[in-house]
Amino acid sequence: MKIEPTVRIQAEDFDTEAEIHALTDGRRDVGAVVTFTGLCRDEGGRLAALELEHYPGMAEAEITRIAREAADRWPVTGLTAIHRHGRIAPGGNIVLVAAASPHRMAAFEAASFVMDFLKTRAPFWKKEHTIDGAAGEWVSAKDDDDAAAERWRR
Amino acid sequence: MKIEPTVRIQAEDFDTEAEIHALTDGRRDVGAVVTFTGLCRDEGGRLAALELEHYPGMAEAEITRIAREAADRWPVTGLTAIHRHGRIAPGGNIVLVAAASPHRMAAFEAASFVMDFLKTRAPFWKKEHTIDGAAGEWVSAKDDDDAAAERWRR
Amino acid sequence: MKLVYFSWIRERIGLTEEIVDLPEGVDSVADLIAWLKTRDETYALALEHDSMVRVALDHVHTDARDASLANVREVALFPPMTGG
Amino acid sequence: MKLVYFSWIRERIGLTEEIVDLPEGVDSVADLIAWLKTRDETYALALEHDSMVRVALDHVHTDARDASLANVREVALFPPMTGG
Repeated sequence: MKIEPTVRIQAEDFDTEAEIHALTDGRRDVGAVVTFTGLCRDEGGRLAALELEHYPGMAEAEITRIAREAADRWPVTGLTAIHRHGRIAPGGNIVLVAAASPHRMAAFEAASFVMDFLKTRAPFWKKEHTIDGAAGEWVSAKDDDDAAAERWRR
Repeated sequence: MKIEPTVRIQAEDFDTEAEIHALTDGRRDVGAVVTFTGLCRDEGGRLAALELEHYPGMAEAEITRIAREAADRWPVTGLTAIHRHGRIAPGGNIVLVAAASPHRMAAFEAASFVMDFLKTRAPFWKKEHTIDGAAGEWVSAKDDDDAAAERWRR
Repeated sequence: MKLVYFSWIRERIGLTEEIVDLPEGVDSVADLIAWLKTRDETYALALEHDSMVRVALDHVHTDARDASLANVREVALFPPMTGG
Repeated sequence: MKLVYFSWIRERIGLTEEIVDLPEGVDSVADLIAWLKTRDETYALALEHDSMVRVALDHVHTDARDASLANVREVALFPPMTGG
Protein backbone atom coordinates (compact mmCIF):
# COMPACT_ATOMS: atom_id res chain seq x y z
CA MET A 1 0.00 0.00 0.00
CA LYS A 2 1.44 3.36 -0.99
CA ILE A 3 -0.13 6.09 1.06
CA GLU A 4 0.76 9.72 1.60
CA PRO A 5 1.06 10.57 5.31
CA THR A 6 -0.68 13.59 6.83
CA VAL A 7 1.87 15.78 8.64
CA ARG A 8 1.08 19.02 10.44
CA ILE A 9 3.22 21.37 12.52
CA GLN A 10 1.01 23.73 14.47
CA ALA A 11 0.67 25.82 17.62
CA GLU A 12 -2.99 24.79 18.09
CA ASP A 13 -4.14 21.72 19.98
CA PHE A 14 -5.37 18.62 18.13
CA ASP A 15 -8.38 16.31 18.55
CA THR A 16 -7.44 12.62 18.62
CA GLU A 17 -10.95 11.38 17.87
CA ALA A 18 -11.17 13.61 14.79
CA GLU A 19 -7.82 12.29 13.55
CA ILE A 20 -8.95 8.67 14.05
CA HIS A 21 -12.12 9.47 12.12
CA ALA A 22 -10.09 10.95 9.28
CA LEU A 23 -8.25 7.61 9.02
CA THR A 24 -11.35 5.40 9.20
CA ASP A 25 -14.45 7.25 7.94
CA GLY A 26 -15.97 5.67 4.86
CA ARG A 27 -13.49 2.77 4.96
CA ARG A 28 -14.26 -0.88 5.62
CA ASP A 29 -10.73 -2.25 5.34
CA VAL A 30 -9.21 -0.76 8.52
CA GLY A 31 -8.96 -3.31 11.32
CA ALA A 32 -6.68 -1.42 13.70
CA VAL A 33 -5.83 2.15 14.65
CA VAL A 34 -3.04 2.92 17.09
CA THR A 35 -2.58 6.44 18.42
CA PHE A 36 0.26 7.84 20.45
CA THR A 37 -0.31 11.11 22.30
CA GLY A 38 2.70 12.78 23.92
CA LEU A 39 1.87 15.21 26.73
CA CYS A 40 3.78 17.78 28.77
CA ARG A 41 4.63 16.52 32.28
CA ASP A 42 5.37 18.83 35.19
CA GLU A 43 8.37 16.70 36.28
CA GLY A 44 7.29 16.30 39.86
CA GLY A 45 5.81 19.80 40.13
CA ARG A 46 8.97 21.54 38.90
CA LEU A 47 7.74 22.78 35.50
CA ALA A 48 5.34 25.60 34.65
CA ALA A 49 5.60 24.90 30.91
CA LEU A 50 7.69 23.57 28.07
CA GLU A 51 8.55 25.85 25.18
CA LEU A 52 9.00 24.03 21.88
CA GLU A 53 11.22 25.61 19.26
CA HIS A 54 11.24 24.12 15.78
CA TYR A 55 12.87 24.55 12.39
CA PRO A 56 10.03 25.58 10.07
CA GLY A 57 10.15 23.85 6.72
CA MET A 58 12.56 21.16 7.85
CA ALA A 59 10.21 19.97 10.62
CA GLU A 60 7.46 19.13 8.10
CA ALA A 61 9.98 17.68 5.64
CA GLU A 62 11.73 15.44 8.17
CA ILE A 63 8.54 14.09 9.78
CA THR A 64 7.16 13.40 6.31
CA ARG A 65 10.33 11.43 5.48
CA ILE A 66 9.96 9.40 8.70
CA ALA A 67 6.26 8.73 8.07
CA ARG A 68 6.89 7.70 4.45
CA GLU A 69 9.53 5.24 5.60
CA ALA A 70 7.01 3.74 8.04
CA ALA A 71 4.45 3.50 5.22
CA ASP A 72 7.04 1.67 3.12
CA ARG A 73 7.81 -0.82 5.89
CA TRP A 74 4.31 -1.64 7.16
CA PRO A 75 0.98 -2.16 5.35
CA VAL A 76 -0.69 0.96 6.71
CA THR A 77 -3.81 2.45 5.15
CA GLY A 78 -3.14 5.86 6.72
CA LEU A 79 -0.59 7.63 8.89
CA THR A 80 -0.93 10.98 10.66
CA ALA A 81 1.68 12.94 12.62
CA ILE A 82 0.97 16.28 14.30
CA HIS A 83 3.61 18.12 16.32
CA ARG A 84 2.85 21.29 18.24
CA HIS A 85 5.26 24.17 18.86
CA GLY A 86 5.24 27.12 21.24
CA ARG A 87 4.50 27.15 24.96
CA ILE A 88 2.69 24.09 26.35
CA ALA A 89 1.58 23.71 29.97
CA PRO A 90 1.70 20.43 31.93
CA GLY A 91 -1.16 18.16 30.87
CA GLY A 92 -1.19 19.72 27.40
CA ASN A 93 -0.72 17.77 24.19
CA ILE A 94 2.64 17.93 22.37
CA VAL A 95 2.50 15.32 19.66
CA LEU A 96 0.07 12.87 18.04
CA VAL A 97 0.93 9.92 15.84
CA ALA A 98 -1.88 7.77 14.46
CA ALA A 99 -1.47 4.68 12.28
CA ALA A 100 -4.27 2.71 10.62
CA SER A 101 -3.88 -0.75 9.10
CA PRO A 102 -5.81 -3.94 8.42
CA HIS A 103 -3.59 -5.59 11.08
CA ARG A 104 -2.84 -4.66 14.67
CA MET A 105 0.89 -5.40 14.69
CA ALA A 106 1.48 -3.15 11.67
CA ALA A 107 -0.44 -0.31 13.32
CA PHE A 108 1.49 -0.69 16.60
CA GLU A 109 4.88 -0.93 14.93
CA ALA A 110 4.34 1.91 12.46
CA ALA A 111 3.21 4.27 15.24
CA SER A 112 6.09 3.23 17.50
CA PHE A 113 8.63 3.62 14.66
CA VAL A 114 7.41 7.11 13.79
CA MET A 115 7.59 8.18 17.46
CA ASP A 116 11.12 6.82 17.93
CA PHE A 117 12.47 8.68 14.92
CA LEU A 118 10.43 11.77 15.61
CA LYS A 119 12.18 11.93 19.01
CA THR A 120 15.68 11.68 17.55
CA ARG A 121 15.37 13.30 14.10
CA ALA A 122 12.54 15.84 14.04
CA PRO A 123 14.03 19.35 14.47
CA PHE A 124 12.33 20.39 17.72
CA TRP A 125 13.96 21.54 20.94
CA LYS A 126 12.31 21.78 24.36
CA LYS A 127 13.10 24.50 26.87
CA GLU A 128 11.90 24.18 30.44
CA HIS A 129 10.12 27.01 32.25
CA THR A 130 10.16 26.29 35.98
CA ILE A 131 7.43 27.26 38.42
CA ASP A 132 9.71 29.80 40.15
CA GLY A 133 9.76 31.71 36.86
CA ALA A 134 13.48 31.11 36.36
CA ALA A 135 15.04 31.18 32.91
CA GLY A 136 14.73 27.57 31.84
CA GLU A 137 17.23 24.97 30.82
CA TRP A 138 17.14 23.27 27.45
CA VAL A 139 16.13 19.62 27.76
CA SER A 140 19.03 17.26 26.99
CA ALA A 141 18.72 14.52 24.41
CA LYS A 142 18.47 11.03 25.93
CA ASP A 143 20.64 8.05 25.08
CA ASP A 144 17.51 5.93 25.62
CA ASP A 145 15.87 7.67 22.69
CA ASP A 146 18.84 6.95 20.41
CA ALA A 147 18.71 3.30 21.50
CA ALA A 148 14.96 3.16 20.79
CA ALA A 149 15.50 4.44 17.25
CA GLU A 150 18.48 2.13 16.74
CA ARG A 151 16.35 -1.01 17.27
CA TRP A 152 14.56 -0.38 13.95
CA ARG A 153 17.76 -0.52 11.87
CA ARG A 154 17.64 -3.36 9.39
CA MET B 1 2.49 2.29 40.53
CA LYS B 2 -0.47 0.16 41.55
CA ILE B 3 -3.51 1.17 39.56
CA GLU B 4 -6.90 -0.43 39.06
CA PRO B 5 -7.75 -0.84 35.36
CA THR B 6 -11.08 0.29 33.93
CA VAL B 7 -12.76 -2.61 32.11
CA ARG B 8 -16.13 -2.46 30.37
CA ILE B 9 -18.04 -4.99 28.27
CA GLN B 10 -20.85 -3.26 26.43
CA ALA B 11 -23.02 -3.28 23.32
CA GLU B 12 -22.74 0.51 22.92
CA ASP B 13 -20.00 2.27 20.98
CA PHE B 14 -17.18 4.07 22.82
CA ASP B 15 -15.52 7.47 22.43
CA THR B 16 -11.73 7.30 22.28
CA GLU B 17 -11.20 10.98 23.06
CA ALA B 18 -13.35 10.69 26.20
CA GLU B 19 -11.36 7.64 27.34
CA ILE B 20 -8.08 9.49 26.80
CA HIS B 21 -9.42 12.42 28.81
CA ALA B 22 -10.41 10.07 31.64
CA LEU B 23 -6.77 8.93 31.81
CA THR B 24 -5.24 12.40 31.65
CA ASP B 25 -7.63 15.07 33.00
CA GLY B 26 -6.30 16.83 36.07
CA ARG B 27 -2.98 14.97 35.88
CA ARG B 28 0.43 16.48 35.18
CA ASP B 29 2.48 13.27 35.35
CA VAL B 30 1.25 11.55 32.18
CA GLY B 31 3.73 11.85 29.32
CA ALA B 32 2.27 9.29 26.93
CA VAL B 33 -1.08 7.76 26.03
CA VAL B 34 -1.32 4.90 23.55
CA THR B 35 -4.70 3.78 22.27
CA PHE B 36 -5.55 0.74 20.21
CA THR B 37 -8.89 0.68 18.42
CA GLY B 38 -9.96 -2.57 16.74
CA LEU B 39 -12.55 -2.19 14.00
CA CYS B 40 -14.74 -4.54 11.98
CA ARG B 41 -13.42 -5.06 8.42
CA ASP B 42 -15.59 -6.18 5.53
CA GLU B 43 -12.91 -8.68 4.35
CA GLY B 44 -12.82 -7.47 0.79
CA GLY B 45 -16.54 -6.71 0.61
CA ARG B 46 -17.58 -10.18 1.80
CA LEU B 47 -18.98 -9.29 5.24
CA ALA B 48 -22.21 -7.51 6.19
CA ALA B 49 -21.40 -7.70 9.92
CA LEU B 50 -19.63 -9.54 12.68
CA GLU B 51 -21.64 -10.87 15.60
CA LEU B 52 -19.70 -11.01 18.84
CA GLU B 53 -20.74 -13.55 21.45
CA HIS B 54 -19.20 -13.33 24.89
CA TYR B 55 -19.22 -15.07 28.26
CA PRO B 56 -20.77 -12.52 30.66
CA GLY B 57 -18.96 -12.35 33.96
CA MET B 58 -15.87 -14.17 32.76
CA ALA B 59 -15.24 -11.57 30.00
CA GLU B 60 -14.91 -8.76 32.58
CA ALA B 61 -12.93 -10.99 34.95
CA GLU B 62 -10.45 -12.21 32.36
CA ILE B 63 -9.80 -8.79 30.78
CA THR B 64 -9.32 -7.35 34.27
CA ARG B 65 -6.74 -10.08 35.02
CA ILE B 66 -4.90 -9.27 31.77
CA ALA B 67 -4.96 -5.51 32.46
CA ARG B 68 -3.75 -6.00 36.03
CA GLU B 69 -0.84 -8.06 34.80
CA ALA B 70 0.08 -5.26 32.39
CA ALA B 71 -0.15 -2.75 35.26
CA ASP B 72 2.22 -4.96 37.28
CA ARG B 73 4.76 -5.17 34.44
CA TRP B 74 4.83 -1.56 33.24
CA PRO B 75 4.71 1.78 35.10
CA VAL B 76 1.29 2.81 33.83
CA THR B 77 -0.77 5.55 35.48
CA GLY B 78 -3.99 4.24 33.96
CA LEU B 79 -5.26 1.43 31.77
CA THR B 80 -8.66 1.11 30.06
CA ALA B 81 -10.09 -1.80 28.08
CA ILE B 82 -13.54 -1.74 26.48
CA HIS B 83 -14.86 -4.65 24.43
CA ARG B 84 -18.16 -4.51 22.59
CA HIS B 85 -20.51 -7.43 21.95
CA GLY B 86 -23.45 -7.95 19.62
CA ARG B 87 -23.69 -7.17 15.92
CA ILE B 88 -21.10 -4.77 14.52
CA ALA B 89 -21.01 -3.55 10.91
CA PRO B 90 -17.80 -2.97 8.90
CA GLY B 91 -16.15 0.25 9.98
CA GLY B 92 -17.60 -0.07 13.49
CA ASN B 93 -15.53 -0.21 16.65
CA ILE B 94 -15.00 -3.57 18.39
CA VAL B 95 -12.39 -2.95 21.07
CA LEU B 96 -10.46 -0.12 22.70
CA VAL B 97 -7.35 -0.41 24.83
CA ALA B 98 -5.78 2.77 26.24
CA ALA B 99 -2.62 2.94 28.35
CA ALA B 100 -1.21 6.05 30.04
CA SER B 101 2.29 6.32 31.48
CA PRO B 102 5.03 8.86 32.14
CA HIS B 103 7.03 7.04 29.41
CA ARG B 104 6.20 6.19 25.82
CA MET B 105 7.68 2.67 25.71
CA ALA B 106 5.66 1.60 28.76
CA ALA B 107 2.46 2.95 27.19
CA PHE B 108 3.14 1.19 23.86
CA GLU B 109 4.09 -2.12 25.47
CA ALA B 110 1.25 -2.20 28.00
CA ALA B 111 -1.35 -1.52 25.27
CA SER B 112 0.19 -4.09 22.95
CA PHE B 113 0.38 -6.71 25.74
CA VAL B 114 -3.27 -6.23 26.69
CA MET B 115 -4.35 -6.55 23.04
CA ASP B 116 -2.32 -9.72 22.47
CA PHE B 117 -3.81 -11.48 25.49
CA LEU B 118 -7.26 -10.08 24.88
CA LYS B 119 -7.15 -11.78 21.45
CA THR B 120 -6.15 -15.15 22.83
CA ARG B 121 -7.73 -15.24 26.31
CA ALA B 122 -10.81 -12.97 26.47
CA PRO B 123 -13.94 -15.13 26.06
CA PHE B 124 -15.37 -13.63 22.87
CA TRP B 125 -16.24 -15.40 19.63
CA LYS B 126 -16.88 -13.77 16.26
CA LYS B 127 -19.43 -15.05 13.79
CA GLU B 128 -19.44 -13.74 10.23
CA HIS B 129 -22.58 -12.53 8.51
CA THR B 130 -21.96 -12.36 4.77
CA ILE B 131 -23.52 -9.82 2.40
CA ASP B 132 -25.56 -12.55 0.68
CA GLY B 133 -27.36 -13.05 3.99
CA ALA B 134 -26.00 -16.57 4.40
CA ALA B 135 -25.70 -18.16 7.81
CA GLY B 136 -22.21 -17.15 8.83
CA GLU B 137 -19.14 -19.11 9.76
CA TRP B 138 -17.44 -18.75 13.10
CA VAL B 139 -14.06 -17.01 12.75
CA SER B 140 -11.15 -19.39 13.42
CA ALA B 141 -8.48 -18.58 15.97
CA LYS B 142 -5.16 -17.61 14.38
CA ASP B 143 -1.77 -19.17 15.14
CA ASP B 144 -0.34 -15.66 14.63
CA ASP B 145 -2.31 -14.46 17.63
CA ASP B 146 -0.96 -17.27 19.82
CA ALA B 147 2.56 -16.39 18.69
CA ALA B 148 1.97 -12.71 19.48
CA ALA B 149 0.90 -13.56 23.02
CA GLU B 150 3.77 -16.03 23.42
CA ARG B 151 6.41 -13.31 22.88
CA TRP B 152 5.50 -11.74 26.25
CA ARG B 153 6.31 -14.87 28.26
CA ARG B 154 9.08 -14.18 30.72
CA MET C 1 -23.32 -28.34 38.49
CA LYS C 2 -23.96 -25.69 35.84
CA LEU C 3 -22.52 -26.22 32.37
CA VAL C 4 -22.37 -23.33 29.88
CA TYR C 5 -21.50 -23.53 26.19
CA PHE C 6 -20.39 -20.90 23.69
CA SER C 7 -19.93 -20.36 19.94
CA TRP C 8 -20.14 -23.46 17.73
CA ILE C 9 -19.92 -25.81 20.71
CA ARG C 10 -23.14 -24.17 21.97
CA GLU C 11 -24.70 -24.46 18.52
CA ARG C 12 -23.75 -28.11 18.07
CA ILE C 13 -24.94 -29.12 21.53
CA GLY C 14 -28.05 -27.01 21.01
CA LEU C 15 -28.02 -25.59 24.54
CA THR C 16 -26.79 -22.36 26.09
CA GLU C 17 -26.56 -23.92 29.53
CA GLU C 18 -27.78 -26.83 31.57
CA ILE C 19 -27.68 -28.13 35.12
CA VAL C 20 -26.29 -31.65 35.48
CA ASP C 21 -25.81 -34.12 38.31
CA LEU C 22 -22.39 -35.60 37.80
CA PRO C 23 -22.32 -39.40 38.04
CA GLU C 24 -20.03 -41.09 40.52
CA GLY C 25 -16.43 -41.10 39.28
CA VAL C 26 -16.62 -37.88 37.22
CA ASP C 27 -14.06 -35.89 39.18
CA SER C 28 -11.90 -34.02 36.64
CA VAL C 29 -12.32 -31.94 33.50
CA ALA C 30 -11.26 -34.96 31.44
CA ASP C 31 -13.87 -37.11 33.19
CA LEU C 32 -16.57 -34.52 32.48
CA ILE C 33 -15.77 -34.26 28.77
CA ALA C 34 -15.60 -38.06 28.43
CA TRP C 35 -18.92 -38.46 30.24
CA LEU C 36 -20.66 -35.76 28.13
CA LYS C 37 -19.52 -37.53 24.95
CA THR C 38 -21.26 -40.72 26.10
CA ARG C 39 -24.58 -38.92 26.63
CA ASP C 40 -25.50 -38.79 22.95
CA GLU C 41 -24.30 -38.13 19.41
CA THR C 42 -24.65 -34.33 19.55
CA TYR C 43 -22.27 -34.05 22.52
CA ALA C 44 -19.89 -36.54 20.89
CA LEU C 45 -19.76 -34.44 17.71
CA ALA C 46 -19.54 -31.08 19.49
CA LEU C 47 -16.61 -32.23 21.62
CA GLU C 48 -14.89 -34.63 19.22
CA HIS C 49 -11.67 -32.60 18.71
CA ASP C 50 -10.13 -32.27 22.13
CA SER C 51 -7.70 -29.46 21.10
CA MET C 52 -10.68 -27.33 20.05
CA VAL C 53 -12.38 -27.56 23.43
CA ARG C 54 -11.31 -24.93 25.94
CA VAL C 55 -12.47 -25.06 29.54
CA ALA C 56 -13.11 -22.44 32.23
CA LEU C 57 -13.92 -23.34 35.83
CA ASP C 58 -15.87 -20.61 37.63
CA HIS C 59 -14.73 -17.97 35.07
CA VAL C 60 -11.04 -18.98 35.09
CA HIS C 61 -9.25 -20.66 32.14
CA THR C 62 -8.09 -24.17 32.92
CA ASP C 63 -5.57 -25.86 30.65
CA ALA C 64 -5.18 -28.92 32.84
CA ARG C 65 -7.52 -31.72 31.87
CA ASP C 66 -6.84 -33.34 35.24
CA ALA C 67 -8.12 -30.25 37.11
CA SER C 68 -10.55 -31.25 39.84
CA LEU C 69 -14.22 -30.32 39.68
CA ALA C 70 -14.57 -30.36 43.46
CA ASN C 71 -16.31 -27.17 44.67
CA VAL C 72 -16.70 -25.91 41.10
CA ARG C 73 -20.10 -24.34 40.46
CA GLU C 74 -19.87 -23.49 36.75
CA VAL C 75 -17.95 -25.21 33.97
CA ALA C 76 -17.76 -23.52 30.55
CA LEU C 77 -16.84 -25.34 27.34
CA PHE C 78 -16.01 -23.29 24.25
CA PRO C 79 -13.73 -23.22 21.18
CA PRO C 80 -10.57 -21.06 20.96
CA MET C 81 -11.44 -17.40 21.43
CA THR C 82 -11.54 -14.86 18.61
CA GLY C 83 -12.17 -11.52 20.33
CA GLY C 84 -10.21 -8.31 20.12
CA MET D 1 24.81 31.36 2.00
CA LYS D 2 22.19 31.46 4.70
CA LEU D 3 23.06 30.10 8.14
CA VAL D 4 20.31 29.32 10.68
CA TYR D 5 20.74 28.45 14.34
CA PHE D 6 18.46 26.78 16.89
CA SER D 7 18.10 26.15 20.62
CA TRP D 8 21.13 26.93 22.77
CA ILE D 9 23.42 27.26 19.77
CA ARG D 10 21.13 30.09 18.59
CA GLU D 11 21.19 31.63 22.08
CA ARG D 12 24.96 31.42 22.44
CA ILE D 13 25.65 32.85 19.00
CA GLY D 14 22.96 35.48 19.60
CA LEU D 15 21.51 35.21 16.11
CA THR D 16 18.56 33.37 14.58
CA GLU D 17 20.05 33.52 11.11
CA GLU D 18 22.62 35.34 9.04
CA ILE D 19 23.84 35.57 5.46
CA VAL D 20 27.55 34.91 5.00
CA ASP D 21 30.02 34.99 2.12
CA LEU D 22 32.16 31.92 2.53
CA PRO D 23 35.88 32.65 2.23
CA GLU D 24 37.96 30.81 -0.36
CA GLY D 25 38.71 27.25 0.82
CA VAL D 26 35.57 26.75 2.94
CA ASP D 27 34.08 23.87 0.98
CA SER D 28 32.76 21.34 3.50
CA VAL D 29 30.69 21.28 6.69
CA ALA D 30 33.91 20.81 8.68
CA ASP D 31 35.45 23.83 6.94
CA LEU D 32 32.39 25.94 7.75
CA ILE D 33 32.37 25.05 11.45
CA ALA D 34 36.13 25.61 11.72
CA TRP D 35 35.82 28.99 9.99
CA LEU D 36 32.86 30.10 12.18
CA LYS D 37 34.89 29.29 15.32
CA THR D 38 37.64 31.64 14.12
CA ARG D 39 35.20 34.54 13.71
CA ASP D 40 34.97 35.38 17.39
CA GLU D 41 34.66 34.00 20.92
CA THR D 42 30.84 33.57 20.86
CA TYR D 43 30.99 31.22 17.85
CA ALA D 44 33.94 29.38 19.37
CA LEU D 45 31.98 28.78 22.60
CA ALA D 46 28.69 27.92 20.87
CA LEU D 47 30.36 25.31 18.67
CA GLU D 48 33.10 24.07 20.97
CA HIS D 49 31.75 20.51 21.47
CA ASP D 50 31.67 18.98 18.04
CA SER D 51 29.43 16.05 19.07
CA MET D 52 26.77 18.52 20.22
CA VAL D 53 26.59 20.28 16.86
CA ARG D 54 24.16 18.75 14.37
CA VAL D 55 23.98 19.97 10.79
CA ALA D 56 21.25 20.11 8.16
CA LEU D 57 21.87 21.14 4.57
CA ASP D 58 18.77 22.53 2.86
CA HIS D 59 16.49 20.85 5.44
CA VAL D 60 18.21 17.43 5.32
CA HIS D 61 20.25 15.98 8.20
CA THR D 62 23.92 15.56 7.34
CA ASP D 63 26.13 13.40 9.51
CA ALA D 64 29.18 13.66 7.25
CA ARG D 65 31.46 16.51 8.23
CA ASP D 66 33.13 16.24 4.83
CA ALA D 67 29.81 16.89 3.04
CA SER D 68 30.23 19.53 0.33
CA LEU D 69 28.58 22.92 0.59
CA ALA D 70 28.48 23.34 -3.20
CA ASN D 71 24.98 24.42 -4.30
CA VAL D 72 23.74 24.47 -0.71
CA ARG D 73 21.55 27.48 0.05
CA GLU D 74 20.83 27.01 3.76
CA VAL D 75 22.95 25.44 6.49
CA ALA D 76 21.41 24.86 9.91
CA LEU D 77 23.41 24.27 13.08
CA PHE D 78 21.65 22.98 16.19
CA PRO D 79 22.11 20.69 19.20
CA PRO D 80 20.62 17.16 19.40
CA MET D 81 16.86 17.28 19.01
CA THR D 82 14.40 16.83 21.88
CA GLY D 83 10.98 16.81 20.22
CA GLY D 84 8.23 14.24 20.46
